[in-house]
Amino acid sequence: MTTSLPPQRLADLYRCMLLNRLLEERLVHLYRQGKVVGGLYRSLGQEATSVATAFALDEGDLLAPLIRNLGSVLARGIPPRDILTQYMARATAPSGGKDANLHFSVPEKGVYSPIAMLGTLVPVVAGMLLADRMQGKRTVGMTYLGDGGTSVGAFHEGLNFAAVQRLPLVLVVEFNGWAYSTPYEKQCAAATLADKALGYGIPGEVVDGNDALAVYEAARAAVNRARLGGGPTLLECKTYRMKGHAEHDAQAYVDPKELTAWRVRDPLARFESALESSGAMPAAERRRIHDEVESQLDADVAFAEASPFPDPALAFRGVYADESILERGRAGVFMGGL
Amino acid sequence: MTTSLPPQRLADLYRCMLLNRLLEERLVHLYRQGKVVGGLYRSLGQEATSVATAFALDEGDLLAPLIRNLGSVLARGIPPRDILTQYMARATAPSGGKDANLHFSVPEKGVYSPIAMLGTLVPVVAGMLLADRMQGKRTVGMTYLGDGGTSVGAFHEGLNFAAVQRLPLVLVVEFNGWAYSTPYEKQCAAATLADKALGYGIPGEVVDGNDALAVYEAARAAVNRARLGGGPTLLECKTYRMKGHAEHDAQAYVDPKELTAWRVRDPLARFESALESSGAMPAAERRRIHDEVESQLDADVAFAEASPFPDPALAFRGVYADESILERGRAGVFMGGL
Amino acid sequence: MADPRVARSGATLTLTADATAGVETFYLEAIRQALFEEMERDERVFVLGQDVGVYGGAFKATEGLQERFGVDRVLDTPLSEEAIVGGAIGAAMRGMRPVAEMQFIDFISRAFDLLTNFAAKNRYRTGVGVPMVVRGPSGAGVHGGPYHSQSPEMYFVKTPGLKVVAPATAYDAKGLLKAAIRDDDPVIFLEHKFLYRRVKDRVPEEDYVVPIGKAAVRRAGRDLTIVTYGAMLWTALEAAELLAKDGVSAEVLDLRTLLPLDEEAILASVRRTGKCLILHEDTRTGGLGAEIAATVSEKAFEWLDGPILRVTAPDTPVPYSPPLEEAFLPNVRTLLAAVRKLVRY
Amino acid sequence: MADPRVARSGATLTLTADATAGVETFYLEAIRQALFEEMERDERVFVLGQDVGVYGGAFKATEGLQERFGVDRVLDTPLSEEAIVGGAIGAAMRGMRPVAEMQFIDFISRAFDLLTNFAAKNRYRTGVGVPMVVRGPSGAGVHGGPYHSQSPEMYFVKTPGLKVVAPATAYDAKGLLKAAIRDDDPVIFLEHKFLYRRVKDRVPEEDYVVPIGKAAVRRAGRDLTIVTYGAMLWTALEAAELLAKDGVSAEVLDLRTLLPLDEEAILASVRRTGKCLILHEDTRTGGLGAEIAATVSEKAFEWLDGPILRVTAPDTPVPYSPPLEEAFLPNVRTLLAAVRKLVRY
Ligand SMILES: Cc1ncc(C[n+]2csc(CCOP(=O)(O)OP(=O)(O)O)c2C)c(N)n1
Ligand SMILES: Cc1ncc(C[n+]2csc(CCOP(=O)(O)OP(=O)(O)O)c2C)c(N)n1
Ligand SMILES: [Mg+2]
Ligand SMILES: [Mg+2]
Repeated sequence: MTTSLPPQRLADLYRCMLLNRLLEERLVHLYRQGKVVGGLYRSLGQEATSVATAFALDEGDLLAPLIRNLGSVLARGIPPRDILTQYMARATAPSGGKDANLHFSVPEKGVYSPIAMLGTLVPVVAGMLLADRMQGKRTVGMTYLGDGGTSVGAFHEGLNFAAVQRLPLVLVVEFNGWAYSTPYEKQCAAATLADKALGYGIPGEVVDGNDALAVYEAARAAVNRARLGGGPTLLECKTYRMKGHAEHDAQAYVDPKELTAWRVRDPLARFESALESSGAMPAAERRRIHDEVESQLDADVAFAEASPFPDPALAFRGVYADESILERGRAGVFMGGL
Repeated sequence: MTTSLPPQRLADLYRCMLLNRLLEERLVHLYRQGKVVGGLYRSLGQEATSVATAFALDEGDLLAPLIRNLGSVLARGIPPRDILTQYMARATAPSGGKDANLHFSVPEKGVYSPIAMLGTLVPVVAGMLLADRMQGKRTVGMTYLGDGGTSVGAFHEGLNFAAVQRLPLVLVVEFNGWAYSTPYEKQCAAATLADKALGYGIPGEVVDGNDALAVYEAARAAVNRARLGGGPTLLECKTYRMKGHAEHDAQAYVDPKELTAWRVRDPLARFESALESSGAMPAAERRRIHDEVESQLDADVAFAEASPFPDPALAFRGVYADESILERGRAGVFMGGL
Repeated sequence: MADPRVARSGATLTLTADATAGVETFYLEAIRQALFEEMERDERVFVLGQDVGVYGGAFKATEGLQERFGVDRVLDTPLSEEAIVGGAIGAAMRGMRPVAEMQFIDFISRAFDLLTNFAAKNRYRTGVGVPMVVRGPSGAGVHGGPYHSQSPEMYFVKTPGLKVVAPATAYDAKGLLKAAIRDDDPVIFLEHKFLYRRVKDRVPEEDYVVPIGKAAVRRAGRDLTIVTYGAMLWTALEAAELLAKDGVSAEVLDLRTLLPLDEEAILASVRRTGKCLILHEDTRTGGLGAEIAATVSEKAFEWLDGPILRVTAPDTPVPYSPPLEEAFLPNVRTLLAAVRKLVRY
Repeated sequence: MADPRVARSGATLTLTADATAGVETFYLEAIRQALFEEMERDERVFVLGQDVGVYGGAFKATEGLQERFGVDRVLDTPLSEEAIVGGAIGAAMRGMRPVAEMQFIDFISRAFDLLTNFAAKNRYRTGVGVPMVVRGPSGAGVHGGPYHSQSPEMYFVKTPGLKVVAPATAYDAKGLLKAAIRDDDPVIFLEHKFLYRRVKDRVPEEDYVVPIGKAAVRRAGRDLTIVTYGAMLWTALEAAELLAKDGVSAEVLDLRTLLPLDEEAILASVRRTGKCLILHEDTRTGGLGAEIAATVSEKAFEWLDGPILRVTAPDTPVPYSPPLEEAFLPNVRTLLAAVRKLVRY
């Protein structure tokens, strides 16, 4: 195991990957109990990609995740209760129940919500970085896109703009083999998605997305290059989506052999055995972290379950900065108070 | 001069490039007289790219030009009068006056109109080729995009789709250095636009766009590959826009030295001297062709000038196949006959 | 938590006065049947979209089609709405009859340019028609949040050259989809996802179409006309039932086609009842209610015995959390309040 | 051939009753001044778009800005509406005040998804506002054909979370653009290209804003209200002048802001005159006229002495050839015919 990470950061990285995994297990449980409102989108098997890329950012940097990047937002310091309340549509959620899952922003932590339309984040993050540069800040921005999402035009327009402007953007392409039921062969005819980088005149790199430390190093190099004015990087992480598109999808279209082959490459187990064999973190320490995470999750699940649903009147608020525009008696009209 | 073209085709190629040049001169004249309605978009210096690419298509193939590809539609057999009446907004124009310049379709000749939004043609032409393949036809399709237009998302989505489906598409990228006043450095950071091909897993080629015979050979190779199931080609023709974006644009932003440098590479003069020095076509023969073209243009300009403007009632017709939908007394209502 | 609208309307919605012969069929299955039968009937018809093949579509509307018709006629595309819609436009221009699926209709926003500028204007500008259908799950009520619940109809009703259809019953879903596929112009076909597995009614075994452009009186009445479409039809019918108990006789008009509007049917009904209320799930400003109110106030002014009211969603995105979404959507209670106000007028 | 509308209205359009102090300024120049002054006032303001820098914009609205403010604050972008609008959204979210130019407003179709799904919904969903302006030349009358003549207002009026502005005078163009730049929410700013170098009126030398959301009575009248906006204001004023000679007193209301609508002003005027006619250059079905008619018929029903009429373009693309475009656009003649019908009612 070779890494540039000091022991404490290594422990944090481990904790965060574990938190990603265990929080998701809680979500599955809540989903089965009917407490998750809407779909649940898993990141099982992709934790190293999310967590280790986000780990490469510094304080003050920007991160715009997609809905499978649970690990990325946890790495940026979003507490599990924010995720739980989001998925459970509670008033205490960062979006107040107005939007679902990872669709929320916490500007203080540099975390910005995606919209469902894949690809649209790319030009928006480019714009954020442009603004920060204009304001003299040396912010680096990171965002994500799946092997499917790269087929969307906004990816192309956004990345091209970032390249021309040499903006400090790290665009992580999560190659997990599938876009819903669509395999890569039906998505793109290029050998690798990183091959697209040449057409934008930027570096394109491929890394084993299930190797947390390798992902970290590649992401860190891209972040450093970005910060020093070297412009965007297209960083393709090769990983695998171990579950269906969402919990309701039994992934019948997947060859079970493929799943078996990838199961042995589980990024968390792999990281654990590296920590074990290198002696960087003894089993007892890992157990301690595990217990801490579980008890944090106990508390956060309890918090989320005890949280109320939002007040219906919230539905009518917050469209404009000047609330009066839509308020003129709206709630009254729309809630039957005619 | 090396070429695979037989003498008659060589003569046709020459005639077509000359027609492109001379028809445009007529249009400039009409424009100055105020007889062109709206803008005039020149192709001076780019005739070889338009004409020689379209020349590589066979009967029954498809061509979807942009507004600077006057030479391409002439090569597909569109008569000059169609162009003149279009620019002069006459009833005799292929669009009947409903749309401008090269915005018209002649399906019998496999010529399909662009829309102004650059890039949108790419997925549409892909769909045409998909349909033809489903119908057992071996049609090849050719369309164009400028160095500016490649920045549009529809280019990306359309080309990716064509690549995945291995559709017989030849996408000609006309690199002419400018998109309106925007130079290539502000458009794209890639070394060449053909570098984008790798990211779609298709061949990308660069050719001297001012060398008619080289363009023809490159386009013909791409057409052949497409016809044999080899999928799309991105063919970048390096040429230069010798005039402003449109006639009203004095191109003050262009370094005059650049224009001088390119003037000596004029594609028509270059072709003529090749024909001359190789003995493939004596000056007298070229003169004969020149005179024929001029007298055809005399007749066509006279035709266009004598053509009436369209009947105002046409404005209300042709939105739907079933005219009754919008007709219910429409013309009456809208023309003040209330 | 229970969905308020299911609870309100029972597990399955069906037209009580439905006397059509045929087989009881869910709305979703009716759509699947229409696709299947049209593909059988006409080899120019094909389906393209994300996950429509092996997976059978996110909502299973294309289930079994690829098995029957093969991978070329049930085409899985990249994640690319411009490829899907642009591809369909091109194919239509060359003699095919493509049916493009949007996984959720919300994503049609990414093909807006191609639909409004290419498909809609092509016949007018160039004489080349674009006979294609773009279909997909529309509407709210299943806690899908702002991007899986939209009602985008007005973006297309506003665009001359398109047709827009929004069935509320299984019978109409099948008959209108067949009509849309056979239509020579581009049709936006809005399926209401709330109805997919809730609405069930009799669908004939033999081939039939429901003509585009014709509304249907779902319940005759004397005192006022409720004009509606899509999932809100069921809210209107439930309210009409309750109103009948109070002695108020409401006519319920189901538009079925949103563009072109069946002006005759709207005007005839309002001229009979003298009062008009429009109910839709789409937001208020610039909604279809505005166009209907304008048409009525222009062409049936003399017959009006009261203001034209609109009961709609408020001018906000569609919120996700159940109590918020419930507040957002019109419901029987808000509808009744407006109807009573209008009847008293 | 002479443009029918110029000929009709003279070379320069100006408000006859215009008593404002200030300097006679063309509409286009007023826009340029607003950009210049806002960039001077607030360093967060910057401009981005195609050819806005060295070239000064296709219509020269940004001429001289790059010289004064440099290449970073007057940013030439690639040919990419998603980069322009997406970039503006992102910049706005991080504290800047971007003004994005569409070379022609028609091309806004290529940023439709970002505007309607990202910019419009961001504050509601996430609490992060998007203070940005998207501006560009809109409207017909210059033989631009189907793609350089569109009136896209309703696509955005239909979208909660946006604001939509459409000035008809130089004074308003400047004052509303300043207000739009200072607004905390995304504003679509529709400049009418026909007015750029035809409308000229007095613009104050000192800083001022025209508040978003406020209509203006351009001519007071008793017999009917003509509600309009953009270039059609000038058609309405010309018609009102002719009507006055016939003893018909028309009130002309210029909306100036299309979203949020100034309901109070519309209702107050219609309550005074008892009759309402809406005039717009946009096509008829689902146009702003529908929303206004619906609002009036709902909230001023008792005051109405006649049907609400709409004089609009027909439901077609904008044709190119001058006689076709002339037939397409409403004009004084078609307006007068409708007004006379309404007055006789
Ligand atoms: C523009 C757009 N079209 C369709 C969808 C519907 N959709 C949601 S996720 C998904 C698959 C995404 O695949 P990929 O980008 O590879 O990401 P992954 O789910 O594998 O992480 C699809 C089709 C969408 N969100 N956005
Ligand atoms: C999507 C889109 N945005 C903006 C425009 C306006 N526009 C017309 S031509 C042009 C420049 C095109 O440059 P390029 O693609 O290089 O083609 P060229 O004119 O050089 O042939 C621009 C910006 C357009 N037509 N389409
Ligand atoms: Mg994937
Ligand atoms: Mg160019």
